[in-house]
Order: sequence, then structure tokens, then C-alpha cells
Amino acid sequence: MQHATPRRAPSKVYSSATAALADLTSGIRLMSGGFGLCGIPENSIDALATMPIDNLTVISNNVGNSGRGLAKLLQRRQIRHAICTYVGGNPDLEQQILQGEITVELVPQGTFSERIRAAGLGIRAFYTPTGVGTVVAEGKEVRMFDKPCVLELPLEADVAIIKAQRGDTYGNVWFQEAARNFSPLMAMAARTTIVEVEELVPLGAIPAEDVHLPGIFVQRIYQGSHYRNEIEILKVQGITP
Amino acid sequence: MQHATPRRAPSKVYSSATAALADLTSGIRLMSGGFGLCGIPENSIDALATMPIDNLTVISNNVGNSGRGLAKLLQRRQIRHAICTYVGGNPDLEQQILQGEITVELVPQGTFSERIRAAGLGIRAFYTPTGVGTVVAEGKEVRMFDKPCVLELPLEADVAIIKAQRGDTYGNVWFQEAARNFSPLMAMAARTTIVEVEELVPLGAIPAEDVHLPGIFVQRIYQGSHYRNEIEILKVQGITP
Amino acid sequence: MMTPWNKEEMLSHIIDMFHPGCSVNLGIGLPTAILDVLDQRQRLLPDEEPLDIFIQSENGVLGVAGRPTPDTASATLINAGKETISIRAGASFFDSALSFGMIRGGHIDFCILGGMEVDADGSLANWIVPGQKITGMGGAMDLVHGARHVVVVMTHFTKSGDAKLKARCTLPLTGMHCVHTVVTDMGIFVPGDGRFRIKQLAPGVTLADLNIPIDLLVRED
Amino acid sequence: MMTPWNKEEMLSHIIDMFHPGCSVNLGIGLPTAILDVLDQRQRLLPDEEPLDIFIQSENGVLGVAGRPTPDTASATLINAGKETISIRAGASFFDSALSFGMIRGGHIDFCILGGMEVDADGSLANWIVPGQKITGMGGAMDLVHGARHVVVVMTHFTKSGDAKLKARCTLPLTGMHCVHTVVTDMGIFVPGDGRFRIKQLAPGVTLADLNIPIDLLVRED
Repeated sequence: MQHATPRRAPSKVYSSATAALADLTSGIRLMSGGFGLCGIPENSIDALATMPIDNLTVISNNVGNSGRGLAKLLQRRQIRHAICTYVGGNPDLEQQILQGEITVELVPQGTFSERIRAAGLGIRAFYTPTGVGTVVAEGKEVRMFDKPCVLELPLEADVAIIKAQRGDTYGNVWFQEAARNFSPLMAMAARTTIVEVEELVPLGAIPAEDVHLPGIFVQRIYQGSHYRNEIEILKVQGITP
Repeated sequence: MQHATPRRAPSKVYSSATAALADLTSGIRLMSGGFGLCGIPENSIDALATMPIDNLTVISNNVGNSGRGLAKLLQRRQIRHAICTYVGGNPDLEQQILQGEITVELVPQGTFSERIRAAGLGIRAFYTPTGVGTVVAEGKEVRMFDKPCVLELPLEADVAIIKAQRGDTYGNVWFQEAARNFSPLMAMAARTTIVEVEELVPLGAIPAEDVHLPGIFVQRIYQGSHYRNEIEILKVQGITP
Repeated sequence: MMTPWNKEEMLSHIIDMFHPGCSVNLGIGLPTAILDVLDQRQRLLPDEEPLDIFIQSENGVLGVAGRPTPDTASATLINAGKETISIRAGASFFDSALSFGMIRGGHIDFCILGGMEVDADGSLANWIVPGQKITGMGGAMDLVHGARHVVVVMTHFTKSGDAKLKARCTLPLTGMHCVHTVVTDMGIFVPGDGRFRIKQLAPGVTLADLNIPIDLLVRED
Repeated sequence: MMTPWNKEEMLSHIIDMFHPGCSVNLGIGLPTAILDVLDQRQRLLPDEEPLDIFIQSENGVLGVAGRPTPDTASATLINAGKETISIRAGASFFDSALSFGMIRGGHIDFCILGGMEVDADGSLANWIVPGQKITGMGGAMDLVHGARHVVVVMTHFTKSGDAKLKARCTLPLTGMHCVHTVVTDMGIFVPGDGRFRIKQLAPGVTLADLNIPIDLLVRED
């Protein structure tokens, strides 16, 4: 009787963004977590902006804001197609749309989230009331349930770049406050998920009940640095409407 | 200009299972959390077993096990129809099926979970590969995606009874270890969700990031007592196959 | 002499709809200013118990409270308008699929949105004007399907003086047959079945002031 | 003289398929005994580094480890067979929708199930025998759709001596065209396209011993 030699799993831990993203190529479908500038993968975006790759299809709620985040890739003309929910407050994107340098596919945000989840969790299609009677439903099957619903398909990617506060060496991840948003869903929907964390912690340091994203969905992880964590719109007490 | 008088929300906290379940009536669709005996709502089941209600449709992974859990309701002939995934190890149920006292609808466990989630989260139907070519697909639409898939519909309930380790006065809930299973999904899918907890904690005592079930899905909560937390099959180290 | 409501009065009428314990989603722009009105009331009436509600923000927060202080503002604690917020005791965070499921699944009591047009069948247009800059629908198309009570708040008239309450929307729709209540500076209206039922009018406002075809109007106030 | 494999040998052949870092779901019954085989190896070879894998249990656990001690056994820490388990460092807990999504979405490398029949097109029957006691399919129908590698482990022959590897399943199916590998006490087989490719045979086993029509068999060992 033969026994496999027990061995340790290959490490998922990379030394830097550059190392973790080294094999990314032009033309891939890339998901990027974050809502506005909240929870965006800053280090991975910065690394991409130094790499000779373009023709990207980017799937992200916003494609950067006010020259920041993914707008860095826009400025370097690395994105050819964007699937997103909101393009306001993004002059780089507006300009490239007008100049025909980029095509944009707008998806309602709830449908966007659910399509990404469906891709990650093996649901082949679902019916939702969102978008019936609007441009979103054009060309799609509409079926009557308690109300008319549109058939929506999964939204998957080759690579997802996401950011979290904490992650362990298996890729178990914990997000701070509202920085979670689309990130765990995108991790599920991409073939290769690259997570950057502010704190890389030992295996098992995140309580098993409170893992927000199990490491099975994560292929690579690295501890990032120099996080700016920019506040997009600062509103504080005492300003009346 | 008139102002509404600011007021406190009506409390969701009940003093006991009896108080929390007092208005339940015969004939309702009742979801019950738990996997086997793990994470079952012991106090709510015990209360139901003293109430003069019957003709229940029960939606639960198992309908009790070995005379325990929901089997108490079986023994009192309170259940007329069961929607579940596994009926093994449940002599009460087997007997009542054979005697035609109860009808049972078997659903694959992943489809069961996803149908309950769909009901809770407003997805009107979804396509899954599970069950194609089996008795589960009979009479259902099958459509080809990357592989053939069955169209499945939401599974909802009037009332859900679930149990958790910890909950606060708004109904935010935290589950211990593997006791989570179907419970958060059922809380979403029922019009009235009644949670029993081992520890009722002050509002906000569960860290906001680590709430497993937001209180918006919970209508009633009480601190239970005398938990048995029975181990169904004890397996310990040193027993070889 | 008519006295249309100002913005704070319009928002106060919406706040008056809220029951203690209810859940509310506040759309970007004017609806979000409800936060500030609630803040302001609290400052003016510090001894009064605050209205005990749970405000949801679709980026994954339930339990949004007032604005933070400059010291407590956090880059990871924002609302769907990307503005810094604070949270109340009992708040929770979750991912976007659960957040929109909470909306789509009918668990939110009130969803408050801005509008460009609402028609007499309760359809809403508020996301795009053909030929003008595109911003994207964000969560608006999802928000109008699911909340138990969808409230649109907007000024009554366009800059050219047309009423935004119409027999039929002329702009591309955000959602069909989805609006329960419209609050404008002129009054409160319930659309449906080809009519606007008038629940309340601002002081001194007459039917003629509304600039809505009279056969679309039903008085109930 | 043929020497069919015993249960531990069958399970060891499955363990040999696992690569370090892989994820594995163990079905109820014989597959779950893989836990015990791993435990036993660890006790026999305490200095050897344990195989670094993540075992998933569809009731919502990733990172199942060996059995607990009588002191550490917990009513809330069980596998899908409702048996007490322990967890390894890096484990996580989640709800059943995510658990089955993890399976359905193709994130589990190996799913090991028991079987009653597997046919030459890779269809599996393992949940019901008409006329006998019904237990329910539990998660079996979901498990066979999604895992990257679906392995069925079963004795080769029924009590009456028929092979459980058939041209076509006669029992009601658990899943169509879903099995990648079958491990029996007689050998290891890869079904598909109307054939069983033979990857390995137990010591001394000949094709004639298999009791499978010869035109269904392709030698590859």
C-alpha cells in the first residue's frame, strides 16, 4: 500500500503587490472591490498602473473617483471595457466614454451584486424584478411571478483584486466597517483572487465564526503598505441641510 | 410644521418561549433552524409541543432525530406536511409516512438552502444543476446553460423559530461554531422570525462587523433556558475505521 | 397666497411617516439630508428621546446615525453617497448581495429617493436625461423594488415650470409601478391607477397651482 | 490469487489523490472514515508533517480536523453525518447557502461519496432503493454537481454478486454524468462516454473478476 508523502500546501502569501500580480496579462476580465474609494485595493491598483498590460475589462462598482483608485488605470488607457453601476464623479471616465476610448455597461447595483454572487456560487441564472420596464430589461427574458422579473446571468472574472483589514495565511479575511461591500462576492466569482491586507495575521488568528470570506476563495494574499484610505466626502456634525 | 413625537421602538424582547409563540395558530408554515440536533430551537419546540395547534407545514432540514427536536411535534401529531432534505434516523417520521399521517417533500439540501435564501432576499427563481435527470427535476423546467439546470422557486414561511448563542435586543444574532446552518436564511424567509438565545446581550454588544444575522430579519427574541445541546453521535479520538 | 414647503419641511413630512423601530433607506442627495434634519432636531431638543429607527445604506450598513465628528470620521464608514457617517448601537455591516437582498426581499420599511418624474401609475424616472451626462443608475433601480413604502421627494416643478407629476413619464424609467408616495414642495401625493390622490397640500396651495391635468387628481386631504 | 483492497486501502488510494492545500468534502459513511485514516496515520507517524488539506462539511464548516477528545467534543461542532469533530487552524464557519454555493461554484477540489451504482456515463445512484426505506437525498445531489473531482467509493459487488459498475444505472439517479472516479475494493475506474477506463486494479485482480461486460472496459493501468 502506497502512502502519499504528507506535505505542506504551497504558500498563498506573496511578498508584495508586484509579486502577487506578476503574471497578469492584457485583455483579462478584472474585478476590483470597493465602493467609491472605500475598501479599494490600493496597492494592487498602483502595481497594475506600472505594468505593461492593457485592454482590460474591469468589473467594479465605480471605475475610480476623482482621478483616484481605478482612474489611474483609465489615465494610462489600460481599460477598454467597464461593467459598473455608477460612473458619476469620474471625469477621466466621462472623457474616455465621449471619445469612444472605452465602452461601459451599466448594471443596477443589486443585480450587479447578485450576478457576481451567482457566478461565484454556481447559480446559472436568476429572476429579479429590478429593471423591468427600463433599458436594463431590453433584450432580456421577462417572466411573470408576483411581479414581472428579468432573467439575469452570472458575472465572472479571471482575476479579482480586493482589500481587507485583516487576513491570514490561508486567505481567511475580515473586513472593517463598510469596506466589505462587493469584495467577498468578487473573491468567489474570480478564478484567481488576490487579496491585500493591512494586517497579515497567523493562520487561525481570525475567530472561525467571524471569518467574512473563507480562504478557499482566495488564491494569493499579501500585506500591503502605505495605505491612504482616503475619505471621498467628509461630512461632519453641525452642517444643516 | 408638525413634528412626530420621537418615540422608542416597541420592544422585540419577550419573556419566554410561551410569550413569544402565543399567537401562533394551526395550519401555518413553520421553519425551524438546525442541522440534526445542532442548533435547534429547543425552547420554542418545547413550547409548541404544549400548544393546541396542529396541521403544521414544517420546513426544516430534518424533522427531528431519534425522538428529539421536532420529533416531539410528530409524536403529538401536530405536523401534517414536511419539507426537508433528510428523514433518516427518525422512527417517528418513518412511521407516520407509512401510515399516511404526514406527507413529505424531499428537497436537495443545497437547493433547499438557496430556495430559502431566495425567498428571504427577493429572488423570484433560479437555475441550478442540482437534480437534473433525477426525480427532483420531474415537472420542472430544465434549461441548458454550461450544463442542464432546473428552475427552482423560493421557499418561504409564516414563522421561523431559530436558536443562537447570542442576540441583542434589536435581534442582531451571533451563532456558535456550526450551529448557524439554515438559521439565518430562515430568519430572512419568514414573515415572523422568533429567535431564542442562550445569552441576551445589550443592544450593540455584538461587534457590528461580526453580526451573523442583522436584527432587521428578527421580529421577536427571548432568552431561553435549560439548554440540553445534545450530541447526536459522539465520536472521539482513537477509534479506527 | 400659497407657501410651498422648503426642503426641511418636505423632509419633515417624510420623517413624520416613520414609525418607531422602522427601517429606512435614504437615497443619495436630498433624501440623505434627512440625517441632518434628525441631527438638527436632536440638537434643538436635546432632552427629547431620539426617533428610534434603523437607517440602511445599501453599501452594507444597517444603523446609520448622524454625522461623525472630525475625529471619528472613518474612510471605511460611509453611506451610499460616499459621505462619512456614524453608526448607532445595534448597527451591523454586511456585503452588497445581502444588502440588496434586504431591500429586494421586502425587509426595508421606507425607501426615500429623489425624482425627476413620477407618473400617475407610480412609475419613476430619476436616473438619466437623454443627451445629458450619464452617471449610472447605481442602486436606484433595485431600491424601488422591494421596500414596503417607496417615497419620492422632489421639487414640484421643473425649471421651465412643468409639473414633475405626469400622466406618463417621458424620461427613461428607473422603475415601473413602484412609487407609493410623492412629496413635493406643493404637497403629498399617492400615485396609482392613472391618478394622483392628494393626501395633503402645502399652505394655500390650490389644485390649479399644481399644474397637473385636473382629471389626474383626486382630493383626499 | 486476487487480494481485493480493504476499506482502509480503498480510502488510502483516495487520500493519495489529494494534493497539499486541496479542499475535500467527505460524504456520510465510508468517506467520512477518511478522517479516521488520517488520524491513524498521524498517530503511527507522529513526526511526519500532516497532510495540509481543508476538509469541508456541508453543514457549514471548512477545516474539519480529526476527532475531538471526550473533553473537547461540542454539540455545535459536528459534521454532516452529525458526528462530533474538531477543527484545524484556519477553519471557518458559515451558513448552508454559502456552504453549498462553495460546492456548486466549483471551489471544492474533491468530493468523496458512497455509491450504490455508477454507470459508464458517470451517472450515480446512491440515495434510494425503490420499495426500501426512504432516508432523503440530503446534500448528495448538490455535492455531485460542482466539485472539481467527484470520487465515488463503494464495494465492487452487491450482496448478490452483481457489479455496481453498470452500463446504465438501474436505481433512481442522484446525478447525471457527474462522477469522475470510482474506487472499489477491486480497482480504480474512470467512467465516461460509455466506458470505464481502468486506472488501477487491486493485487491479482483480472478483468474477468470485475463482472463488468468487457466492452465497457478500457485498460489504462
